[in-house]
Amino acid sequence: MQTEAVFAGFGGQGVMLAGMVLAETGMNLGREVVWLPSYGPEMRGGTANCTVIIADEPIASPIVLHPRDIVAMNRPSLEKFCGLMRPGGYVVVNKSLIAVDPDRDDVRVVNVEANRIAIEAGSAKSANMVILGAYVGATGVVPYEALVETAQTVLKKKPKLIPVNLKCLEQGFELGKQARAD
Amino acid sequence: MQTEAVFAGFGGQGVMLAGMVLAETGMNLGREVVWLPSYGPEMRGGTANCTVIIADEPIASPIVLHPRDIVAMNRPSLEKFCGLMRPGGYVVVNKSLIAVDPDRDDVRVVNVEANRIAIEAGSAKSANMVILGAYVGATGVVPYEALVETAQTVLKKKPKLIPVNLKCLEQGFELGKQARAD
Amino acid sequence: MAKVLMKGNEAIAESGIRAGGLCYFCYPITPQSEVAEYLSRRMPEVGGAFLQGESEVAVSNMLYGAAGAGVRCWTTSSSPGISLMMEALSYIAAAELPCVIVNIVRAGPGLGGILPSQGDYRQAVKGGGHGDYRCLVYAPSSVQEAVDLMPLAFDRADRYRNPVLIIGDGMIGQMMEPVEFREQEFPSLPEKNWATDGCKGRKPNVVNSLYLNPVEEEQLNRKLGEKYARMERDEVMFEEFNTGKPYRALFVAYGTTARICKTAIKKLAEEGIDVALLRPITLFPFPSERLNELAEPAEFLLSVEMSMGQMLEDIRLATCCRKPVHFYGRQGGLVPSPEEVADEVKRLLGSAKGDR
Amino acid sequence: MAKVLMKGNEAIAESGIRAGGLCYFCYPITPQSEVAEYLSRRMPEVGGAFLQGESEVAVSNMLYGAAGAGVRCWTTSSSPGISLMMEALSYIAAAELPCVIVNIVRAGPGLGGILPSQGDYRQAVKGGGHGDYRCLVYAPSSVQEAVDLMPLAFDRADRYRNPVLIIGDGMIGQMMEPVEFREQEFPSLPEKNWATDGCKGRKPNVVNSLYLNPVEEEQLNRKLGEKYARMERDEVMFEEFNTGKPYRALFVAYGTTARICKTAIKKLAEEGIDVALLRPITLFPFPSERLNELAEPAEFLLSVEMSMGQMLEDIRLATCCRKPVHFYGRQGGLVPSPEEVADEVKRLLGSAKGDR
Amino acid sequence: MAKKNYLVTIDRNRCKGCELCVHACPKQVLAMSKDINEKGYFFATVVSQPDCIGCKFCGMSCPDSAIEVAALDEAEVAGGI
Amino acid sequence: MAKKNYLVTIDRNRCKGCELCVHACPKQVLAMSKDINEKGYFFATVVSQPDCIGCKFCGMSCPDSAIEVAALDEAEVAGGI
Amino acid sequence: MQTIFKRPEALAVQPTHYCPGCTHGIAHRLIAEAIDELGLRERTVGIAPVGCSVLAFNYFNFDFQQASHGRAPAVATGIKRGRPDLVVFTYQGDGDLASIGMAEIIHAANRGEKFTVVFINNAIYGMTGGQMAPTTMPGQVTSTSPFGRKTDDVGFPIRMCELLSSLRTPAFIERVSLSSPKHIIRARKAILKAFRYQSEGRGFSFVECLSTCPTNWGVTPLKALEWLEEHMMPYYPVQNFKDFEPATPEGGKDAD
Amino acid sequence: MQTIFKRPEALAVQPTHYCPGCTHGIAHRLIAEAIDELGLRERTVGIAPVGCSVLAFNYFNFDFQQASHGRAPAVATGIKRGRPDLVVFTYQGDGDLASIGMAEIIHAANRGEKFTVVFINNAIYGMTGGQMAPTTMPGQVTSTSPFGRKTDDVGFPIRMCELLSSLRTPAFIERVSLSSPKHIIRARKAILKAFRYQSEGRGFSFVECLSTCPTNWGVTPLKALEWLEEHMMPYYPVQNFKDFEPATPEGGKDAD
Ligand SMILES: Cc1ncc(C[n+]2csc(CCOP(=O)(O)OP(=O)(O)O)c2C)c(N)n1
Ligand SMILES: Cc1ncc(C[n+]2csc(CCOP(=O)(O)OP(=O)(O)O)c2C)c(N)n1
Ligand code: SF4
Ligand code: SF4
Ligand code: SF4
Ligand code: SF4
Ligand code: SF4
Ligand code: SF4
Ligand SMILES: [Mg+2]
Ligand SMILES: [Mg+2]
Repeated sequence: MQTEAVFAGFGGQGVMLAGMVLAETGMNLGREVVWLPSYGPEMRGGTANCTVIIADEPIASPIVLHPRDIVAMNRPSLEKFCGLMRPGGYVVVNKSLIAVDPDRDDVRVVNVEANRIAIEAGSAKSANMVILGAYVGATGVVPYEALVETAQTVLKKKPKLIPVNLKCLEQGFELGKQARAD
Repeated sequence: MQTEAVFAGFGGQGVMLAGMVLAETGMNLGREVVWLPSYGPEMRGGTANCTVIIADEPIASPIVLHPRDIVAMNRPSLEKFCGLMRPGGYVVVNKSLIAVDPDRDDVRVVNVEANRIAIEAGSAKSANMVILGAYVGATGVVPYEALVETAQTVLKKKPKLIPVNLKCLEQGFELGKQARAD
Repeated sequence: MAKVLMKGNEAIAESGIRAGGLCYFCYPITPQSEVAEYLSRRMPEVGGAFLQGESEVAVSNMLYGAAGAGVRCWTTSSSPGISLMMEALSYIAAAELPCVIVNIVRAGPGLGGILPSQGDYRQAVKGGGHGDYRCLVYAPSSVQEAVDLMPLAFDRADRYRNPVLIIGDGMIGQMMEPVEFREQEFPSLPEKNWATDGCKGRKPNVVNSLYLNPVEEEQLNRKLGEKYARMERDEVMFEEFNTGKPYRALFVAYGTTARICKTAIKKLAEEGIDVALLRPITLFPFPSERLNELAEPAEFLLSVEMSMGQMLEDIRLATCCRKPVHFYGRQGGLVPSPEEVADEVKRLLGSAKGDR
Repeated sequence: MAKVLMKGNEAIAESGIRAGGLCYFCYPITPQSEVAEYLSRRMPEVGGAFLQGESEVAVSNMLYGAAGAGVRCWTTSSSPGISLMMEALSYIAAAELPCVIVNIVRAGPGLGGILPSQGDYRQAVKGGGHGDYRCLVYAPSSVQEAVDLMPLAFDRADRYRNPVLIIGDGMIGQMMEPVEFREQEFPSLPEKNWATDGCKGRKPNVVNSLYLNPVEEEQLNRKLGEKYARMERDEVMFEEFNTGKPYRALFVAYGTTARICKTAIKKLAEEGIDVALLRPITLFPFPSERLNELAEPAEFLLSVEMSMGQMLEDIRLATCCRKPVHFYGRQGGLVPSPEEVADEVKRLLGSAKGDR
Repeated sequence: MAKKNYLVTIDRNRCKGCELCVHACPKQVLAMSKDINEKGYFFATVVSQPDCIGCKFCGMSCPDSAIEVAALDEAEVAGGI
Repeated sequence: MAKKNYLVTIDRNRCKGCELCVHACPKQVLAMSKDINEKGYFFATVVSQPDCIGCKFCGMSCPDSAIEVAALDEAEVAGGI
Repeated sequence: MQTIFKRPEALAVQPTHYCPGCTHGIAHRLIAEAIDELGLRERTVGIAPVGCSVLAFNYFNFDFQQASHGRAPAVATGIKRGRPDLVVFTYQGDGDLASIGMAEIIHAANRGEKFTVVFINNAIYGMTGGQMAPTTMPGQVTSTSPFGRKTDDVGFPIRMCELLSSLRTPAFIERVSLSSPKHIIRARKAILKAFRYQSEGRGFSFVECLSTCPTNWGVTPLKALEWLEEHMMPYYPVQNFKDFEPATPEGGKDAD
Repeated sequence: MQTIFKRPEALAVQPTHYCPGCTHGIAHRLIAEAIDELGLRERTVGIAPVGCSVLAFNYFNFDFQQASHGRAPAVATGIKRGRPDLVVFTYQGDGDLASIGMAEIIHAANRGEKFTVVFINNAIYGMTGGQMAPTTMPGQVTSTSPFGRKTDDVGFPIRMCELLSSLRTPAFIERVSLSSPKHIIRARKAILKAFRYQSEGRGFSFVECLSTCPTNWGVTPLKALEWLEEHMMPYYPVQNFKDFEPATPEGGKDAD
């Protein structure tokens, strides 16, 4: 099985890191993973995105034209990628910044007010963890415990930030799980 | 018909110019000509030489491994080229500087004391004209008059030098003609 | 050792260090600057030398100097930067100096763009500098393979006393994959008794490519020619995919595009169309012999490239034009998708004859 | 006009001026410095621009600037100097700027020697800079032909908006032959309405090779590809020698070596052995089609080169390996003699089969 | 001479919110808005137009040429434009 | 102190006849010969050895390291070497 | 109503891609103002470098060429030698001009090529993500000097004005700062003068603009200006280094 | 008998290919003497340039590399960074160092690379047959300045010592002349000092030797020395430009 997720947002929203934590979790679980950033002119100031592939077999092409899932942190990202995803995939929408809804009815939508939740949790910068949690909650692509473990390792050097980030992750995860159950 | 002559000597002896005058004479006569200098490391300080080809048909290869004729202004040149020439060709030897004789008996030798004649004519630097004259006298590859005409054009910018150079050319020519008759 | 998730550029950097490449010169250029950035932090830790030079021209000549002094040295750059190294590369090859040059290729020609490309194939393989010389050229198609090829590249550079190129595309440099730094064993190398590292106890050594005597220069050319022939005999590397059972078409692709072809092969297999892949790992020497064998059962060959078809000539030469050789490529930083590639195969299978 | 006896380099210089190449940049290097020396005297007379730049890197970028401003400009250099122009050449091709670059090739690789060579074939023909680009490449085999090709080169450069290379060897540069400066007529050229020469009365023009948008960059690559295909269709030039009657072998040789082959052909004819010659005048585009036809009656082909056989691949590609293609070459500044070449033909005729 | 009046206009969609103009103004005429513009930046706005002395420092400092400064005629000022 | 004596030796076949040593010598110890050496150059020779003051200027000026200068012991001078 | 300050005509309407607060935009405007003021727009050719200003051709309203990294002075030389009637300037960053392009700038300056150089010194490679430049300050942390520039390893920052003004040929060399309106006014004058000299055929003119790179310095635009004034200006004094003097007659005595 | 002057050990027996009276040979000897005197022969690597001294590797008795045109400082940098224990010097002509190699020499100097440069300024391209160099004197006729160097076309000669000493990092910069025994003695001292500084790890050291090219100047060796003294020395003053001073502490205030 292979899942592909595009994490997309504004530069500075931490989508690259969110994708990296997911990829690393997959790797720690012994699965095949690729994390591929979009790099290029849009780096400066514009949008940023990365693709994370998690699979059971060696991953052939790192390029995915039609990813299964989308995690959109802002509106341009949703608009750019939503049309590309495969039917039946998950689209996680940061409702704090995206007023509109995805214009597709063949995908599963997970709405999360990532920024609000992060601010409430005490770290405006951790919206990326909220949405990552939500993505994992909804898709179950990796077990929650593994995700937490990776996040802890990644944040090892900034131990003060661990609690709030884990809190964000958890709240997101719960919302995601709920959405899945819906 | 095609004749090839290598003019060889010490840098500064004027062998390149002698070859050029011959080539230009050929050209003025409407014949096909190539003048090919040896260039390379030996330029600085060592020997200098050029090959002049005069032919009735377009000249294919400008490279002649075994030239018909040799004009040697100094001993190293004689030694370097004499062995390469074709049987039956002419070797013109500057006796002023070359004490030895060519070590071949299948070629026609023309001995000229080019330096002595030039000095006596009043221009130590014109030994190259003496030997050029001798070569043309011996081989008849171009008519004498044509040679004189070219020499005059070449020296146009230094009119004072014309008489002495023509004198050298003539004396060489006479010696060459004699040698041929011999 | 456990796997770590690493960006291609950083993995290359780390692998270079572990392979003993403790002397690194660079000039920043996207999409490979992370190699330099990583090494600027890491080299001091391992007691190696890191220097950002004033230009790629200078960097390539620093390689010449360090390599000539017997030091394992390397650089990384990208297309325009590599073009600036062409004079020095010719010198390095002529003076028979070992070094490793990684080119994380970007879209060209000219300033072009910074997205992935394979547009430097001809420059790398046919020779971009003047004179008769060759580089051994490796083309990894994953971060792990890039990591694995670094020690091999250093070994072969030393063994042949020749520059070795590693050609990745922007993707290889930028993507993260799990990697393992495996110890590799190599037969012991001859001593660098030609290096200019002080003439104590021996006659002076000279590192040089000037031969004013044409006979000596011809000898050098022939000696180099023999070396390249030896590489062609001994150094060919490739991967085959899906060649175990009958196939109708054969992909030829290297680096990232080979991975795309693999996905296309899986997709096609689902539709009952069997296609195989030959992936050259060495671009020079090119796996001509094996390609010629593998071409046999195929109706046609399809070269998939991120260039205008620079590998086509080598494929045609390898197969003596016995089979149609087709081309599918994207340029300018666009990467062919597995879907596009699969569709092209279907189109070709549907159509009559392709180019000769 | 009457013929004058001129050294190749000086004849090229004069012809360049007469072709309207009134803007010349250079950096001295043997064996072509006479071009610069001649032009340093001559340019002021004709009101043209002569500038000795600080390096070949600078010179090639001066060409970019002047060409971009719509000025007919050119340079001459030799192998190592040409290698230093590779980045700019790629830029010039990418920005579609017309200019002429003469390479009087010397022995390489590295510093090599200053004697004649054909060792830069691959660099010129396959592309020495990064990215997908091509130069139109002419290879004169006499001083007269060099003179005649200069106006053509300038015309084609302008017509295609592409750099044009002229590849001579040290011999072409150094030897004197009678030359005539013939007026050549060309169809009128399109206006250079793209040049950056002041935006009076129009929108600003931009000379550029940067395309951050990969779709645009791909378009550029394809547009260039079409241009090169057009060159391949329309610009092929070659000479045939002795192809009128049956022949047993076919020489393929360009520049000086082609002349040597002609003499060898005459020698062989005297011995009753008929051999023909195809002399490519354009190296890119290569006269593949005609070569393929001419190969038909021959038992084998013999490529004669002053390199390690850099043209062989193009010959094999042209003939689809249907005939054995042999190689005879000298390197390092040594020039094959007609005798050697003739002997090689006899040896090959005597022997059984050659390389495939 | 009567005190002159000036009109400072900021093209909010050119503005990238760098605050350099705000800092450059000797009279605190400008301030950053709480809104964001098309590009997502908090843009600079004019908060006390009458204090403006027409020194043009704001315009000179703006890297994005988002600012225009005009001198108003007496009449215009009177007219309350 | 007694006047010291010096021996200047010129390797005639290394000499390229540039005359720099002749010019450099403050004591006119050296001069160009009328003969030519192996390479065809008129070479420098010592013409008035006793005048030599051992200043080494000749050696320093020689681009071809063709010159050696030695200081003679009293005894050697006496011995007439 | 009379507009007393607005976007100059020679500057394109097109918004730039520069980061917020990047002083590249200020330098652009000053150049455009100079060109407007001297009426040169229709015969000017700008040369964009490789660096953040690589797209400068989009931001001006006249002809442009985009040069390879560091070679803008050679490109400008090519244009001027071929078309002396055109007004040409290069616009170059410190990586471009002071690192890879060192030979080209020195030789163009020394030949007295009759074009203008606007040199944007922001002590870093902006475009490629903040690597060390030859102009990076001692101790300054960049992505390739993670422990701060060590002068005993890579030397002191290069001062291009000082270097170039040790040459005899250049006509005009001045360093200015873009850090405050006061300095911008001086910068404006220097750039205007440089272009005026060129249009009068007076030879090589060079203006170095001390600039910021908030993004890669990792500070806000305002803090960047402060850092420039505090750290760069003491080392890179803002002053005129050379102003036009008639060349001494051919082979004449040396004025220096 | 005691030899008081002879060919130094570090100089090979092999006669050179230089033209009669060419001062390249003098410079060679001075280097060899310095290396002998400091006992460095067995850990020295010389870098030969492209120029008349391209074959320098034949004339010394220690390891050598032959560098591409102008890049000797980069080659030397490569060696020194890889093998700081070696003693390295470049030997470069004026075309090599001051024209094509300008970027490399400036950057090596500015980084304070710990090697020595011996710069042979003969105001011309010797090897290639007498073309103009950046150091060619105003009015001087060469094969590419047939009407004499015109300063309004190609500027004034570049003075490398002045240029390099405008940089802060270099440790030692001196110009000497090879035109007479008096000057040769000074030259000898400067070269010795340069190597000594290197062997003490003191950073970049540079000695410019005013030299002749009788062949391409078209005069006798003696006349060439006169021309050097008369025409070159007034423009290229023979003096020390920089001598070692301890670098100021990291990030510290500027000593200049
Ligand atoms: C030959 C070559 N080498 C390297 C690069 C990569 N590169 C692009 S911009 C740049 C540096 C730009 O820095 P600077 O000139 O200071 O300009 P800034 O971005 O700071 O304005 C480099 C190294 C390139 N494009 N070409
Ligand atoms: C890249 C390159 N360009 C040009 C040349 C040709 N070239 C050889 S030597 C030389 C100039 C040498 O002059 P200089 O450095 O002054 O040394 P000199 O011969 O005067 O001692 C040149 C241009 C070359 N070999 N390589
Ligand atoms: S013109 Fe001067 S006073 Fe008015 S807003 Fe601008 S900076 Fe402030
Ligand atoms: S200076 Fe310009 S871009 Fe910056 S805040 Fe003010 S108006 Fe906006
Ligand atoms: S040592 Fe002095 S005095 Fe003696 S020969 Fe030499 S230069 Fe003359
Ligand atoms: S200086 Fe040397 S080479 Fe010159 S003449 Fe004297 S001994 Fe001979
Ligand atoms: S990276 Fe730096 S120099 Fe480039 S636009 Fe941004 S702030 Fe300006
Ligand atoms: S050409 Fe000039 S520099 Fe070269 S060896 Fe001869 S005199 Fe010396
Ligand atoms: Mg910068
Ligand atoms: Mg010189």
